[in-house]
Amino acid sequence: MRRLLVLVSLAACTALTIALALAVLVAAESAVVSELPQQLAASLGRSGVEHPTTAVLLNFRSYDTLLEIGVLVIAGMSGISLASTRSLEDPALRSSDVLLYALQRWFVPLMLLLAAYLLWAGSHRPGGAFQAGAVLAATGVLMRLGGLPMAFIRPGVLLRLGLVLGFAVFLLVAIASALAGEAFLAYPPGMAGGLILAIETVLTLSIGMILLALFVAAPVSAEHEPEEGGGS
Amino acid sequence: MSLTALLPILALLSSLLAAVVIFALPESSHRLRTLVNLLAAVLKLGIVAAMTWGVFRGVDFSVSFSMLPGVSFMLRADALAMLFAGLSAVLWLLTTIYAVGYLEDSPNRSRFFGFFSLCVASTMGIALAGNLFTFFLFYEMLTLSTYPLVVHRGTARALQAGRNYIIYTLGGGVVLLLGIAWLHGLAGDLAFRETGHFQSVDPALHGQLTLVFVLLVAGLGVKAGMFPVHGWLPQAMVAPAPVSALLHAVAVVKAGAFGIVRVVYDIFGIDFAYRQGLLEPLAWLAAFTVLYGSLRALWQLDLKRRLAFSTISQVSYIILGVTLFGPLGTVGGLVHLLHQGIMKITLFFCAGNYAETLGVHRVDELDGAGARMPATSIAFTAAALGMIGVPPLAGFVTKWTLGAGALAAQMEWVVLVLLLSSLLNAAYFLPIVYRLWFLPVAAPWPEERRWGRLETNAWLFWPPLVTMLLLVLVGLLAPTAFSPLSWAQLIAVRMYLP
Amino acid sequence: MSPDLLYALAGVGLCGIGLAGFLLLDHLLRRLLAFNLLGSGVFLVLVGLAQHRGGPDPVPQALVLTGIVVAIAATALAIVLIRRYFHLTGRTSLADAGDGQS
Amino acid sequence: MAGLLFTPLAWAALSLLLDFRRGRWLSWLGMLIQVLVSLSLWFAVAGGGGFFYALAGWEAPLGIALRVDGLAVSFVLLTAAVATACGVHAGVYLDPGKSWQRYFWPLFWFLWAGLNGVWLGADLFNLYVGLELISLAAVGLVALGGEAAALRAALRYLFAALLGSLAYLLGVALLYGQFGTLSLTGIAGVVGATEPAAALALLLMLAGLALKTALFPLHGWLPPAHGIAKSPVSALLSGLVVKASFYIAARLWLELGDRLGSQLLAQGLGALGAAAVLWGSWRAFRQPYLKQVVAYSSVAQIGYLFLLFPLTYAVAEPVSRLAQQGITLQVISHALAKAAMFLAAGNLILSVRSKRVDALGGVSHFLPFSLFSFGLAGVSLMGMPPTGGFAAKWLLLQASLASGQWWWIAVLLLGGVLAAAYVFRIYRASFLEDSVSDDFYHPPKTLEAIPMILALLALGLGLVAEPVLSVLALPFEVAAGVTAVQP
Repeated sequence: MRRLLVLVSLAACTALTIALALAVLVAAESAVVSELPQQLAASLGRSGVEHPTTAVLLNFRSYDTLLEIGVLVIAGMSGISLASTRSLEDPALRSSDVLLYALQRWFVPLMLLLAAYLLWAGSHRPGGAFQAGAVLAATGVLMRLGGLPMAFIRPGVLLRLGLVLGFAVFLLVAIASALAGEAFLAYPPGMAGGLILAIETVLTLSIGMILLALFVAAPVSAEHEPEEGGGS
Repeated sequence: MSLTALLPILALLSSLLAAVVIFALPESSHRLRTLVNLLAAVLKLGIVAAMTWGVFRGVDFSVSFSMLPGVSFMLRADALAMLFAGLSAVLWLLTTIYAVGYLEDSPNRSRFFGFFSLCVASTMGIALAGNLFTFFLFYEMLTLSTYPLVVHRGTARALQAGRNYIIYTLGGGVVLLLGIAWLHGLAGDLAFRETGHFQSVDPALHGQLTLVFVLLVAGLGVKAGMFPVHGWLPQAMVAPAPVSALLHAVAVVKAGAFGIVRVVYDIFGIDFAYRQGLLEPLAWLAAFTVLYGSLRALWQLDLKRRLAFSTISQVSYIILGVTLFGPLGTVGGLVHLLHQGIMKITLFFCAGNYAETLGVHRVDELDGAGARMPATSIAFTAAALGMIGVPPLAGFVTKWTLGAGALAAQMEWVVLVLLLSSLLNAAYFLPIVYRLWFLPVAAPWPEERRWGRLETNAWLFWPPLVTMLLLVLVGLLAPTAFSPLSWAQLIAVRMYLP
Repeated sequence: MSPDLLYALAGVGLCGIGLAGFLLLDHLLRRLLAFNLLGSGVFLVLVGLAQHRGGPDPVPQALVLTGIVVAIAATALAIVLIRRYFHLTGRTSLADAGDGQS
Repeated sequence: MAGLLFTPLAWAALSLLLDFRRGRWLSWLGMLIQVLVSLSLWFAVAGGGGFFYALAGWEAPLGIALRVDGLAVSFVLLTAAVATACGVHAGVYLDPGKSWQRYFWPLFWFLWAGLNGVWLGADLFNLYVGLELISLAAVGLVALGGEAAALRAALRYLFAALLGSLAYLLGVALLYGQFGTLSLTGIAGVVGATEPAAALALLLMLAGLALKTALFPLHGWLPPAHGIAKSPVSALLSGLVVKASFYIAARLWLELGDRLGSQLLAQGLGALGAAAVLWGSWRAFRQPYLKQVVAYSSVAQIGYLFLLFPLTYAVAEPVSRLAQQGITLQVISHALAKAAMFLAAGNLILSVRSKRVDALGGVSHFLPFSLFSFGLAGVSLMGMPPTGGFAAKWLLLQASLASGQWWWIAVLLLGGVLAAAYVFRIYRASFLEDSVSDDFYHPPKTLEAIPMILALLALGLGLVAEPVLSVLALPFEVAAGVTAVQP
């Protein structure tokens, strides 16, 4: 029975793959010309950044990015909602490797610098808040493995503030622009570049913090909640 | 909003709002609840009386608004509506009084009276519905609001009865809905009209319309307790006596019968139904149910079950009257709708009194009860004689008119059915009457309770006497201007003379 | 056939593998990896197909970036849930113990 | 105007900084504001017609536009009503002593924001992000508290949701690859009659969305997740969340289905919906736990929604309109009734301190109010008049009759009977008076009032269906004044 199920699933997957491949070929053949690239090129000058991908992410389709950061915040807080403070002090999770400790002193400042560079580079070449935030988080992971104390990552108001900071600033800009009479998320003329940089900076911090918090969130909580209405 | 539009709504709201207030009152505030109940019942009676007077003078009470694309919610008071509305308004008042006494010191009264009021609101809606859609709306509301009443006692038997009740009636509701939706697809939103809608209709539709007719009658037949879908009715007897009284005399079974009257006359039109040959099979079925119910009643020892089978038989008289083509048959059927209600509610009140006062539930325990409870027993006797058709009581008027209608429609076999059924009625009612008055008390009463001066609780004492008075009066005064008979004639005239 | 189309077809292949893994594997982490594989396949199709049409196109690149972040968020949340689930029950799969009622 | 609909995101960010009790006050204030804003937006659209709202000042296809039409704002309003009810209920129902409950409010607000985003979305990729926002917030809510059973349900839910989203995204990738735009109206404008690749894309998207909507036989994840979550959460999930993915599927179908769909696909989806109605109801009837009954009932009720596909494919315009109206009413009435039912079920569980159906004996005597709400909601699910459920059923019956697809009539009628079976099973259990237990807990009045209000709304919907539907059918036009200003 089980084998049959496996075979059927494999056959279905293969069939789907073939159909998909054919569809890709057909779609590539019968592609319709769209004026999107021209529009994009024409509007790039007004977006406040030079790199088109960053322009799409933080200006043309900034709404997507706002929601995307929301998704990250959700994941982050769901993660810490399952964690407990105690686990952070768990010595079993701490490495005491001498070499790691020594390397860390070199790597941490270097990685922080790299993160800053990536953030700055985002406006005119590949790079940006997410890449910088990921490097920041990696730095944090390294520090944590090396046993450096990081009090701010404990579930507490500071952590929550950190989680939500980037999102909140982004949203604040969005709502402020809506209240100022522009459309929601529409940056005031001339301020786009500066605002995008500011948003990206706080986003970097928050993304780093969220990813780190998710790494740290450990599943130890002895507290047990009785289900609704008690035992069944 | 003008008064003519307001009155039908008020008639509905009087019991709907009462239900809401009663649900909101705490369980312990019995006095206030009784007050609300009685006030609402009296108010409703007043409104219905005013509307009846208006309808008699030709005022058109109607209100409608669009509920769904192509479907409107419509209340309209015509003469037929007032017949049913009047019956339920009068009997609701009496039953409320009775129920207050009957449920004294029992739990869950808030729930009981709340659903009781909802039930009456649904009945009023059924009476005043101006089209099939609105009728269906209240018809289903009635199903739902009676369920808690049937299972009120919360015993395993009551729940079982409730389950069967709901299976039968919801099943019937589904068939009815199918019929209504189909008809709507064929002909659109049809308001009830005295002469029906299909005097001249494309013959290509005849086949479908016949099917729709069968669906509608089958769906309504469930509540009317027609054979072979009557099974829920005897079981539902586990409900408290006032519920049985209301179920049998006014609400549930009458809703089914009333629906059939509406469908035959006001949707299809009696002409169409007659020409399509739809009446004849229905007549046979109704006649069979009349005899079947009476025969089954003969063997029941439980008093309420015997009354239940009697109801199955009696309600089919109404349908039999409908199937007799001609004004006389119509009058007979319609007037029985009312007469049967008054007689049957009297019988159930009395049965409830025996159960509450003496603890008697079975026919063979009733020996000599006439001496202990003379007033109740007189009422019971009068109603039983009425059922049998002894002149000049209500039942006689019905049976006489029906017989005349059968002859007019050249369906002589129906007269035979009527005679046979009367004999059977006598066979299952007279022994009870005999036991009440002529046999000595055989054993001590199973569970006797005493209330001061009267033979039973005052709340229980008066309602059967009032209904007894009514059933004598409607028989004696049948030829006068405001009797149910004259009213039914008024309706029939409007149906046959467009 | 342009190299971009090749990317898209490779993405299709990854989708097939990922889907098969997702359906057939019981171990929660493996299923999660299969999901990531599937996600990568979808992103490749998105970029490759669009690129084949009119050269480098920043819109799908931005979409994929957003998609990656969403996928990472989902993956991270899933890992936290899986770790805690494992911690509490010692199980690594959802294979059944009752119908979810405690 | 439409910008104010994003304030749920602001409430989410703010409430994350507060603890449960303070978050509750903030959220209650927020709900009040949201309801008022949703109402005024609804009236604005009802008065002036729908419009496109370009976000960030960039018109589609370069930017993302919101489609603010009668249907969307009605769902925004519905969300405001149901979410507010669940939020107020949750504020009283949840135990503020537990440290993790503080995360309820931000998750709740993110969920709300995601729902609004989906109702108003007109951009295929943005809808994907919105769906993920909803899914992750919903999973977070199910997992909150972190019990093993809840985690298990949450993981199943998460995997199903992720797979569904990726299938949808794959379809989006194919469509973008061929048409070079993400705007649904843009694609609908250029798609031809025979487009095999686009047809496969539509199929993938519908399959993914069906998984997220828990269409039979892909419904396995729903009952554990909805059954195990706290009652206010279950109410949100069953009432609103599953509708979001269906809404997208319906919009895709109505825009593209006539060219990319086929009779086979339409009838097949309808058949799966029919199977869901029958199987879900039957399973609901057999469940030993109260909330599982309600959860399986959702599986059944979702089945009706998929009758949209056969009843709008290759039929006359008026028939299609009837079906669309019927489905819309079904979505609204099910959202109201199911939320009422879950909240009432939560009260009943609190009251008898057990989740089993057979523990309800005698409760009718102590808790008539919550039981009554449960019953009224059940009446709507059964499709009895005059509820919204009945209005929906009636319109679908008429659409089936008019299109000659009489086989759906049987499903509609039988589904009602089966719903009656599982609802009356609960009544029956609660009317039984032979239990000895007299030890019932009385929940606070607020908890009892909320499900009643929702149930009454579901009931009243049937009476005012006509005016509601007329707003849904409002003309859609791009009003000159509201289009965005270019920066």
